[in-house]
Amino acid sequence: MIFLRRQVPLLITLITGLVFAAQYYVPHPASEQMLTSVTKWLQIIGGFALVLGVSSLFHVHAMKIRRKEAGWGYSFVLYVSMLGTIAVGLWSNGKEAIDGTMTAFGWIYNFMMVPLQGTMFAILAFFIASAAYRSFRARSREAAVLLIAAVIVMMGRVPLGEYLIPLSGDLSQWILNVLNASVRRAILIGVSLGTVALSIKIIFGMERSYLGGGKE
Amino acid sequence: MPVETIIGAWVATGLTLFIFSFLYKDNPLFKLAENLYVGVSVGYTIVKTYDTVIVHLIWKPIVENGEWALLIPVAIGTLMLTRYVPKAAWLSRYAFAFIVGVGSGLAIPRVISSYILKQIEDTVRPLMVMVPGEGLTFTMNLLNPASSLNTIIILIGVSSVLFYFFFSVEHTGPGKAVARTGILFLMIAFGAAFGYTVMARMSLLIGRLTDLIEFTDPSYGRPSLWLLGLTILTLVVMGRRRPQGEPPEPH
Amino acid sequence: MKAQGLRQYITRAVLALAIVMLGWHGSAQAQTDVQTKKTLSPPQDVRAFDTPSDGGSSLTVIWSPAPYDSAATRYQILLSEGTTVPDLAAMKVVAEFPANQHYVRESKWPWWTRPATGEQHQYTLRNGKGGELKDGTVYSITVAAVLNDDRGIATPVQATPQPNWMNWNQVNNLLLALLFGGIVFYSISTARKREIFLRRIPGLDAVDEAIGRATELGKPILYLTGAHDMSDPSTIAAAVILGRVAKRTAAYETDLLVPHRDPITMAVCQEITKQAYLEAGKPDLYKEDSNFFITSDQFSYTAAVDGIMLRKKPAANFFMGAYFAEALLLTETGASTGAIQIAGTDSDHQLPFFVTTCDYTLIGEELYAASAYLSREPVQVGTLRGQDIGKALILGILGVGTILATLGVMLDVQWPQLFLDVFKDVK
Amino acid sequence: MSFAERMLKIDRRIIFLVIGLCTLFPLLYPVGLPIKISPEVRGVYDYIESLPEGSVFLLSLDFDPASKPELYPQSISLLRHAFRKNLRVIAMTLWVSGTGMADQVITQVAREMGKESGKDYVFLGWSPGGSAVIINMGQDLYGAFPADYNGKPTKGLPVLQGITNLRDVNYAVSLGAGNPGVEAWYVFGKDKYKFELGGGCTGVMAPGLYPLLRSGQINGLIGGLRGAAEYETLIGQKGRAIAGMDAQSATHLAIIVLVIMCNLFYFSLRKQAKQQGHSGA
Repeated sequence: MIFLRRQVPLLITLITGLVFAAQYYVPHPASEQMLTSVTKWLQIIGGFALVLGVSSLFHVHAMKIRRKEAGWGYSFVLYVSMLGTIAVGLWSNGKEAIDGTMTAFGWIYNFMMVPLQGTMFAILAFFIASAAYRSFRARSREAAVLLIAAVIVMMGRVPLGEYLIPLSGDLSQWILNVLNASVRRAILIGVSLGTVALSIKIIFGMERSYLGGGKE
Repeated sequence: MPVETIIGAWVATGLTLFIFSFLYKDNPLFKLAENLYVGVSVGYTIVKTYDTVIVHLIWKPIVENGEWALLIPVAIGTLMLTRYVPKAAWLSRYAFAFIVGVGSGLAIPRVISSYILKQIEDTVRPLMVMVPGEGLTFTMNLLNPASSLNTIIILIGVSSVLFYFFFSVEHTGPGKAVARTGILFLMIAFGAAFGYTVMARMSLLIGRLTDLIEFTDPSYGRPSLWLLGLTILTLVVMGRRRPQGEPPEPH
Repeated sequence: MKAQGLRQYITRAVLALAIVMLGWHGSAQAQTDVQTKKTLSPPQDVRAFDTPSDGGSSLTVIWSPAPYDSAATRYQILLSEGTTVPDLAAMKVVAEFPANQHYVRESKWPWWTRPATGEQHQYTLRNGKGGELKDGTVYSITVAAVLNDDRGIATPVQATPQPNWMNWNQVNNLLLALLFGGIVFYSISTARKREIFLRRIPGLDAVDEAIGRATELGKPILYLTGAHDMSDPSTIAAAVILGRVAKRTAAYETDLLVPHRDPITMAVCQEITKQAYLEAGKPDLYKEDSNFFITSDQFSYTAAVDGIMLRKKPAANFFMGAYFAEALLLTETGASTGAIQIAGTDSDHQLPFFVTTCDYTLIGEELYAASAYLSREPVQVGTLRGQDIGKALILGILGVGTILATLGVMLDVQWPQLFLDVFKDVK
Repeated sequence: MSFAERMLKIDRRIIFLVIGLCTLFPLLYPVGLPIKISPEVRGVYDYIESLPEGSVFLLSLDFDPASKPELYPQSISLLRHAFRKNLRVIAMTLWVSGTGMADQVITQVAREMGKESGKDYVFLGWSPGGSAVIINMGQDLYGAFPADYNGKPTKGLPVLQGITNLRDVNYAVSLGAGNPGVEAWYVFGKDKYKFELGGGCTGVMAPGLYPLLRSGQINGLIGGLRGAAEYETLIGQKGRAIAGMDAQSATHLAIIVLVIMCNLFYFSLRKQAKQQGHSGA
């Protein structure tokens, strides 16, 4: 039993990992064919993974409503809007528009989802301003450098800034293209080494947290 | 103008304003809009996944083209759902083992190629350039990212930041100076990113406000103005009723 | 199959080395006046073969440069199916280009797979463009030089396209993967045998200080583990650091609040917290509901955590793990309540906000380092050490590579390419 | 509490108000400041400009409504440009919640330019799997998308004639708001199937994509609303992005002024503290 529960998953990871790492070096059509099929499989499995996420959400809010916890009314709103969207969506065959005409599903998308999501992120505009006001203080040399770079890029990215200080456009270009790029590159290299190390450890079974907890 | 567009404009305006009311403080209008948002977006994803995965990737290929091999991923996907059956939950490990295995395998050579070799290739450049007619030159043009001066700056930046992230070496002596240079480079990059992000977030706000301005048009019945008044009124009334301004809410 | 490939590879390497030593100066041949020639001599040394290291349906032709190589002259590639060519003029023209183009040195081949020296001409025929090439079918192929009405056609040669089992161009990628894998395994095994030095992460001092202040004020501590689930290394690191924080809060008898976005992470963190309280000798103080689940949705979670910050006013907020756009909403609200804030994340797009709004930030890999430093687990410490060695290697390559590349330009020689090609991303 | 101290601890809702007004006024009363074109944006524009008629242009709209203000204007400009050059356009998305928006933008621009679905362009819709979709398309486009968004089988569509996989694409642009996005298109797409790739992204992503731009992994980058405004200028059609740039200017300036103010207050406070420290000693 332990073998089935513990060794077999590790074996599956080892084999699939090695096979798909090796696939990269094999240009033969057979290997490409294998890659195609398996990525298609991943697409399908990805659909099932969504069921996992959704059902946990379902469960949490169902509990809230059943126990009549404070704020359960909001959970009810969530439930109704979710089920309503699903019903309307299936009725519209999952299409927002058919030959250019908006369906009911498209209406929900355009007049509810788009403004809601957009506004959620737009709130950040205000927060970023107050963050800048509160924390952009030249407390140390590092903080001063950060502050100056931010101000230059802010100037250089808008027409008014370039109009007031013509140099700011080129300067921000240089900061992004040279200074910023070099740092990002170093981070990229570091992170990539980490990714490769982690992948190797996963394939050889030294890292198993993805199997969900350490205990049986 | 079609009726559904006018109703849509009212709904969109109302929801936008409800969420913006969070800037004043957390309030029931915001919570309503927020839960609506979660519900609608989850519902949307479910419909889309059903339509694409079940209908177009599973049902049609199997029934219409007889691609029975697709039952394998369906089986793997089903294994994932055994998580909900405590006794068979271990079966879901097979599915995760497969996904993680394929993902790790795919990642290794591709990451090395795109993020290590390609980045090394572009950093390693000659410090002098052969200019026809002038011979060997050290180009100083800051605006040309490929100039010799910039090549040196990039080399210093990449090396010092890489060194900063050394953990098995103490940052002392000359190492300290290098690490400090690394930090300065990091801070410049963070500053630049902050500045750029300001632009991104402001764009979102501009986008929302453009819509709100559009909806002040009489052809929609001026929903922006009416609903703005209504939202403010609601906030004031609710503020009166609960002077503490903090609605009780458990975690 | 493999042994043959290896031999081929070694032969090529030796060949390439020899060529490089000769300095590749052969191309500087004297130019004759093209206009005076009446008939063009056909291209010399035409060779055709299956394009190596590819998925098939492709042929490569190689021929020597000629005195008439200039923009005015053109080369044509001619193709026909079968081993014999009854009529040269009936062969199909599949490609045409100026005669001063398509040199081997312009192709992306690294030195170990180059089929010929740099100054030779090369052209790769592919399926789809100008005709179909079937694997396993013999083709006759030749090159013609054309100037105005003159046409010199070389004798056709035969080749068969076929798919290959190994892409030798990418062998450097494979070797690098194996080398780095070896380094990681080696350092992990070293870490199992003896202690490996890790430098102290300054952020960890800040952790203790923050908990101390919360105790003085008698306020709780808020700890977040990020947006990802337990399969993400950043979440694992966040869970390890939670263990340390929980041990301190147990010792100081401070309240701990850990709101979660993922039920599995919550279960794992409950175990970790319980263990920490046990180790601190205060198991009776442990509360099961200090770890609690809110919702997996980004903004609902954020709004709920913001609510906790505003109502319970924790004295210290910890943000460890992976974050997205919610980062700023969390830290700004936290700052408005006056809490000490400590962050640690590898989400580089959110780092600027943590750095500006938090009192201390573990930047990128510092998060992993902190967790390895605290857990002292050989696998973690060893991996960190392995990555350090990898970075040192890359630093070395950058240094040596730049010097060699500069020398190559200054002395106008090709041999530095021997080193540089190894670290090129070739396909 | 001194004035400086009070100013530093100002209610942040006042700052919110300042930002709100600075965005609103320029939108109501635009000025129209000139916009300079950066080489990154020009890279994408020039490449499309150089493509001959009938070339295959793939546009992947990898974003959701949250990034609409930045990436929607970018997609409109790119599509207008591509249609004007009579390229064959293949549009798709890797983000499920962006499907409706992507369909909307392409239908709208196609109608405006008099293009026909199936003949001049195709919208493939969304398919799950993230970067796996790219790999799949690299092998077989029809396997990854058996039908287009409207349910028509992709095999046999005139616009896709002669196209079997990503190798037949001349130019691909990913407008990405995150992952999967521009990077995934490089790693799993261009890297292997060797089409030319350009990128468009939100302002948050842009600084992180510069190393790829520098090393030529992408041949151009349209960054955020500013990038969109530059592209609108390049194709000579003013749109939402150019209209938004004035508001952008105003808010940026407001934030810079705020930052300067906060530093002035901060230093005056520090000076005070120092003086008090001296007098105390």
